[in-house]
Amino acid sequence: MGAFLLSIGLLAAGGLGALFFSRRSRLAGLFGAGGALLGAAVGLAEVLPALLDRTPRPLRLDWGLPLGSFSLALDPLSAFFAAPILGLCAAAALYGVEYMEAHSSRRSLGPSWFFFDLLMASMLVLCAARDSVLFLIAWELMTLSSFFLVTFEDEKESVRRAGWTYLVAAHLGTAGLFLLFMLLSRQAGSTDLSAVPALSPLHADAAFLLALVGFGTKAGFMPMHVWLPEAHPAAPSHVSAVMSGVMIKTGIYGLLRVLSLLGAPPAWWGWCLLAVGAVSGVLGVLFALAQHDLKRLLAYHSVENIGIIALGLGVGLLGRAHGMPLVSVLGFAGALLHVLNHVLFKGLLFLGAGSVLHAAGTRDMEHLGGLLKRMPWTGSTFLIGSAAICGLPPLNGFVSEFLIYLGAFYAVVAGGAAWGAVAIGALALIGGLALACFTKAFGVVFLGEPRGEKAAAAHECGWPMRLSMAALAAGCVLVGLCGPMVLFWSSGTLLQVCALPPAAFQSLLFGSVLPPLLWVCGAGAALLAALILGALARAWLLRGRPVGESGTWDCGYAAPGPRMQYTASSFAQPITGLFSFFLRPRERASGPEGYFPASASYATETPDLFRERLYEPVFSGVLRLAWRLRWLQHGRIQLYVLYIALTLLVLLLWRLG
Amino acid sequence: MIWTLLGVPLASAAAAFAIRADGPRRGLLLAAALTHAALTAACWTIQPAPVFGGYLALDAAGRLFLSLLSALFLAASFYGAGYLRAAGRTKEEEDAAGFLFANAPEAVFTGCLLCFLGTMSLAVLSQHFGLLWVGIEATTLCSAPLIHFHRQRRSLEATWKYLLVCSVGIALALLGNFFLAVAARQHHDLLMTVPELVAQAGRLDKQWLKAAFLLFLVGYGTKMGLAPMHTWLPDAHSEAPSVVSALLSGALLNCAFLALLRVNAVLAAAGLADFSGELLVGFGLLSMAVAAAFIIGQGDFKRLLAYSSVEHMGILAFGAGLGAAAPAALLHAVNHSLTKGFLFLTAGNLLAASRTKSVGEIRGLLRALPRSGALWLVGFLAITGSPPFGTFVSELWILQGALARHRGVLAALYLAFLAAVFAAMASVVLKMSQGEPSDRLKEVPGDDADPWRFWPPALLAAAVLVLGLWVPPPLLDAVREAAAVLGMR
Amino acid sequence: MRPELLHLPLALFCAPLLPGIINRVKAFFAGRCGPSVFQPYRDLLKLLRKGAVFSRTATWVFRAGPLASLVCAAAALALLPLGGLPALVCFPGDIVLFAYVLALGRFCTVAAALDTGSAFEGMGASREVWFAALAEPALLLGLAAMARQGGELSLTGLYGSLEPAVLLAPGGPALLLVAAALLIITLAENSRIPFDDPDTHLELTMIHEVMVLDHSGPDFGLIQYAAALRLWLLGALAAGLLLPVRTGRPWLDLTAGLCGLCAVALFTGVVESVMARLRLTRVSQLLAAAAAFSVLALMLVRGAP
Amino acid sequence: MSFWLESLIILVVLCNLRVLGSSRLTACIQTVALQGALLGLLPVLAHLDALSARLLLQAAASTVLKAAVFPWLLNRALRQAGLQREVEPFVGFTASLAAGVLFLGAALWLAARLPHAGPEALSRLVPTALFTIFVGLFVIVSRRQAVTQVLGYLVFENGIYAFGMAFAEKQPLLVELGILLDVFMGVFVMGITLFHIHREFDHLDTDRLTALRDS
Repeated sequence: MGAFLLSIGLLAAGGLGALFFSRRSRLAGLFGAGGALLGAAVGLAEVLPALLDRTPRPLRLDWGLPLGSFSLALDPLSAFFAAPILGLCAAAALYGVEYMEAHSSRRSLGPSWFFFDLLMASMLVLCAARDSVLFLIAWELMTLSSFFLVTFEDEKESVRRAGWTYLVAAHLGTAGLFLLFMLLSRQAGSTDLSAVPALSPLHADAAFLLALVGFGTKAGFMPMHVWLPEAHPAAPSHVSAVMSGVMIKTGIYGLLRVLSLLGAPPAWWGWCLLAVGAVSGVLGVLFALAQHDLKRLLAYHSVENIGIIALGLGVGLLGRAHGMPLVSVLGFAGALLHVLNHVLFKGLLFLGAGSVLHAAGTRDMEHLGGLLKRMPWTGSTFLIGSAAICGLPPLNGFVSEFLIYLGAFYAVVAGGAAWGAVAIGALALIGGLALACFTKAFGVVFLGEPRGEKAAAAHECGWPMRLSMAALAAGCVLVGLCGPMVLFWSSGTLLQVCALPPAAFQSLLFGSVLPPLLWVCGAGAALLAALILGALARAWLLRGRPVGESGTWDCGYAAPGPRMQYTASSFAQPITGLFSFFLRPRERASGPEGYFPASASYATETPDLFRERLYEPVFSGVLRLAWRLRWLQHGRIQLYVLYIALTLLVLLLWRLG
Repeated sequence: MIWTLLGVPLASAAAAFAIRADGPRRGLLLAAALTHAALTAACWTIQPAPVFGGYLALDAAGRLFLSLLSALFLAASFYGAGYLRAAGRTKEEEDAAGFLFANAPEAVFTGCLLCFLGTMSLAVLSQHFGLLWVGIEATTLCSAPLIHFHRQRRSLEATWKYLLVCSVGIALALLGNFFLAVAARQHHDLLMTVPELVAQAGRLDKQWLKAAFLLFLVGYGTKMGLAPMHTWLPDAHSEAPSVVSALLSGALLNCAFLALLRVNAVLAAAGLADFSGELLVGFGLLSMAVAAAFIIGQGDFKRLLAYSSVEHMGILAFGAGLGAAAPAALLHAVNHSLTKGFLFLTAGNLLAASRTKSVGEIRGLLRALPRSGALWLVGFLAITGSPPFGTFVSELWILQGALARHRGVLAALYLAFLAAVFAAMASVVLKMSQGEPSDRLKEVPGDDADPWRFWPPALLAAAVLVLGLWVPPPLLDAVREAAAVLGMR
Repeated sequence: MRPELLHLPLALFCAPLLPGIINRVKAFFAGRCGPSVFQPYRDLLKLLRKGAVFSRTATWVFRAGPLASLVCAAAALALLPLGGLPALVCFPGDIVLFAYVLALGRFCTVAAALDTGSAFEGMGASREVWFAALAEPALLLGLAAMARQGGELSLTGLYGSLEPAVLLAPGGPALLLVAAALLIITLAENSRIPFDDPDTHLELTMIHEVMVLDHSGPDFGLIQYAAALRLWLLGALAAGLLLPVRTGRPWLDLTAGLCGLCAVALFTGVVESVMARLRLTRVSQLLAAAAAFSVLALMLVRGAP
Repeated sequence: MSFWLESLIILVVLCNLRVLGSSRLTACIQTVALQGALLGLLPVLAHLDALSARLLLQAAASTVLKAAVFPWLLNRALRQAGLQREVEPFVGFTASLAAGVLFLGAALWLAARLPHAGPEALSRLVPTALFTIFVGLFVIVSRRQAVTQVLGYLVFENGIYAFGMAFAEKQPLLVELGILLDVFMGVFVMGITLFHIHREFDHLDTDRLTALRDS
């Protein structure tokens, strides 16, 4: 655990250094990002070997609090989640150095870097914590530090609103976790997580539901996702990348960790996760499709991808509950790999969105366009990320979705037709809609002509930002091509999650899981090779031929311009119209009037269904109730004394009667 | 030693009334506070002998609360010295409605402040129920002029309500004393001291004892601020000068809590722990609920803090009533006092800078008053029980106690109220802290830099932070011992 | 010669015949004489010999689109069995790869269309992804129904185990529902009537044709060729299910498969001749119906023993 | 002895009813003064067999305070305030009297619940004391003016005093401290505050002291 602790120490030092030098933003950035990068490097040295190490040595220190202890251990499950945290945070820190530069003239960056390092450190501790109290403390610190990062630009009303939503949602979720962990520690007799005994079915069910709600809020399961589309756009982009890429995954980690403590799952847990996954996935991507704020779109996509992960977990749990080990392994493997993959492509996409924001000054897709020419690096990496998030071969997204599909197909064949079909149908629909969504995102932002002056004047970002995006894009391609290897590296984690006998697990892994994956990745490589060959052939074909350039063919329209292009809203309109029952888009239109119409406008917005129909009524109901109760304190002293007298009377009559 | 503990503040108070010059009087205030703190610190190593026939003695619970009181008073006295210096410069101030008002003479303020310390010490040190009651009663008396320091209509109204409501409550507590005496009536030899009654609890008449407890609960509960008897609290806390609010909330409420715990000890010894525990738990949850309702959308930040005190008194009662969580409740009393103390002191700084208590008129604290603004935000996190602050530990510990007693529903309610308060406070505090500074804060007087009024709250905040990371073993032992002394297990 | 090596070249070579057949059928119904069935070959050769004109707006994405869609279609062909001939590549789960490789091709086509910055191509792209999003669940659920009946997870395995007896076995008739769904998907994915009218050039009604308005020369040729391959791909799925002739003799089986493909082309031609294009809003209903067929089939088939 | 004690108890009860039913402030003050004087006699009558100097002193002190000093202070406050001599209740006099009867019933019921703990003659004192307490609280709650509230508080205290005198004779220290502080509290501080209220607001109507509220 030495290097791991050293890594946390480096992060602490970097964060405190940044805070100390807040007045000098360059130095603060140096400390903050330097701490993160060094910490990541040192931490990876410990974490990567731990991926396959099935006998971790726990570290246990007594501390000065009356409950809990400082107890850490890096088993494969912890390491599997800690590694992406280190990697993505390092990339984001590098990116942040340049990205935050623009803010340094107006305010001190020290606190921001401090909270960044704190966020990273708390996530690391969270992943390794083996004690309820330590876990809860790390969890809360993670929430708080990310809250302060989200509200970095607090002069904006929308950011403040987002910050509040995030903080409150996170806290409500945490309340569930408090109950969960106290329940577990009551059963265990101590706060040590490794001491949790086998629970009675009632307790286990309660614990599962609490975990689903508590961790689900952080992970972004619908309908607990409301904070996500608010907070991610509000945060600085490298923070959005970290939050969306790894922070929400701590919810998945928590769920897996608790599941590993609860023993054999009943089938309805799997059904729960499957339902949550299908709803989150389909509705998440539908809402994403309806957005025209680029970062909000990406945020809803996080909900979708979390839904895919939940589908995988659901398939895994159901497979386990119905005694289909292969299905279980495939489902869990797909879910785990999708965790990793989502880190890579969602991190990449948020960083790309940040570059766009940085260069063009707006996130509104209706004002963007044509950026691929102006920002070739950002555009190309964003394209890779877009294809990966749609789950297209030969990129990484396909690898994980393939595993889940395969699990579901095996389930259909082996007698679990109902849930297999739910998973297949949901995944297919999600896949198709995601394709629509990302062709829209990439096409509208990067292709065509700029729709605004700022977009026309955009420029490529500097090397730190480009380097971090390129690294993540390379990760997407590599995982896509080396899927079996990555799966092998995560086999320790997988074994832990599946809870199978090692020998049976090994034979399943090598006999039935890795071979198709090898084929898939081989096919991906072949596809790439064919593309390259094809490109050469095409170049050869066009060699010496007349190749002209001209304006886009517009069927004879006389004055084409950028404003003639299809907009993001119109692109998505057929699908959003089809699903308007869920999306309930709002239109604001002022049509052209008179013989010589001057101007006309049309705008749509799609507010969150659950926010509008579920949370706002509840909150305003509570608010109204509170206002009613206000009457109690109306200023008349007579009634104040009456309260006392009545209390006394009631108590005397009730307790003595 | 006990006589000194009581004598120093009271003698200084007498002197303060007599001294004419402002400077030496402020020096006297600091000196008295320092002496009291030093004496209290000494009590941790030397166990002071009981005096006055055992009526006055320092047990573990008393020591804990006395230390808390002394520490808070020390911080408040430094802050108060700075406050008086600033307030002394202007003869007349303008209130929110634009009326001019003068402050009470500084001598009266200082004298009453020291008297307040003395009477609170008396309440903490008393082992005799009558004397305890006298102490509590006397605190009301000394604090009334403090609340009425600003000679204006609103503070007068607050004082009137404080006096009347608390007098009714305290009179009921007196009746409770009588009932207790009746319960012990069959045994003429019984003294009305805590150890004696605890020792002989089995011989007390159960029915009268129960009735006595009900009266004490309502009586001291009024003083402690349990709903629905809390009505005086928001008025008094919001209208008093912030130093006084800090002491009221951080020290006075604790004294009443301790008084209630002492009665509870007798009941527990008589085998009526379930009877009293249920009531405490019920009132605790009710207070939390009522406080949550009033914190939602609260428009006055000092009232916000006052309602938060009601909430925390509810938490204390809840924890104490659960029995298993008693040490946690005592630790929470420590955390709450320190946190609320520094929050009120910070609120005083905000008020001095912005001249308004209205939440709606304050925006952008973090930019306008970086230091006080940051303290305000830290205070919010601390008071709502976020790590890494001490309140997190104690609230979690109380929750653990609730679950240990198989009270899942109660635990869920407790969490729900905590979450509601968090959400409500977040919306108020974040609105105040973030964004661009509002008009009220555009041109801020240099008060944010006044070290006299920055460091006391900052040091208290540091203490709360430390308690969240490391609870010193002596404190932990003290808390456990105090819980044992108070018969809670 | 191993038979699985044969299928790919055969398909690559014969695919353009299918649009030729369709055109011929349509001409017959219209009472015209019509072009030869080999006309698509001539068109392709001519296009490949031409130069090209590119839009000034477009980037490398536009240039890469046609090639990528062709490569994807060819890759999918490698997974496809035909009339008893196994596919070049087969492994459990290649169903999924098949569907997603096609999706990749679509992604590239759509991106290329958006790259021109033209309103019309944007419109076509929007409709393309709309229909595809609905067709994808229908396709995968249909294949899942077949997998449940056959107990196999690769295309080769599924089609290899099919024989007339399977269709007559308990649960077998449900597979006809899958066949119906596959036929609908074939029409939708290839932008055929009733989803789209490949003959009109009224841009507002078009989907696929309008997306490729700006391509010219060899790139356009690649697009036409890829379209023919896609017709082959999906048609083969439907035909394989409807004509599961298994004589045990590979050449006979292959011939049966090819006949099935021709039948699909004939069917398409007939449909195009006798039906009108649907209103756009009805299209999603038809695709939903296809998905419903698949789900129904999935419920009705008997699991493999 | 018992006869005198019981008559005294009945008189105290009647005083309570008069306070509830009277519309004149001065009459109320007189009644409370009378009640104070009666209660001053109570310990002497209750413990005729064991009279001590201390007991007599207590009785004398409380009689003087309750029967002379407080009424004088209240009358003075009334004079200074000038105008208001009506009681101005929230709850009408008839309704107040009806409530009073209810309180009497509740007091009797409660007293029956508590175990009997004292000489026979004193057993009537428990419900009386409780009744007085209830009436005092009721007056505080149901009357509009600050002076009336002080009056109500005095009645309330009289009830507690009655209880204390009857039972806690073995704890003289406790009783003395309690009475004296209550006196100090209830009147001097409240008197001072009344004075301030009058000065600041020019009225003694607590109904208008409602600036501090949340609704």
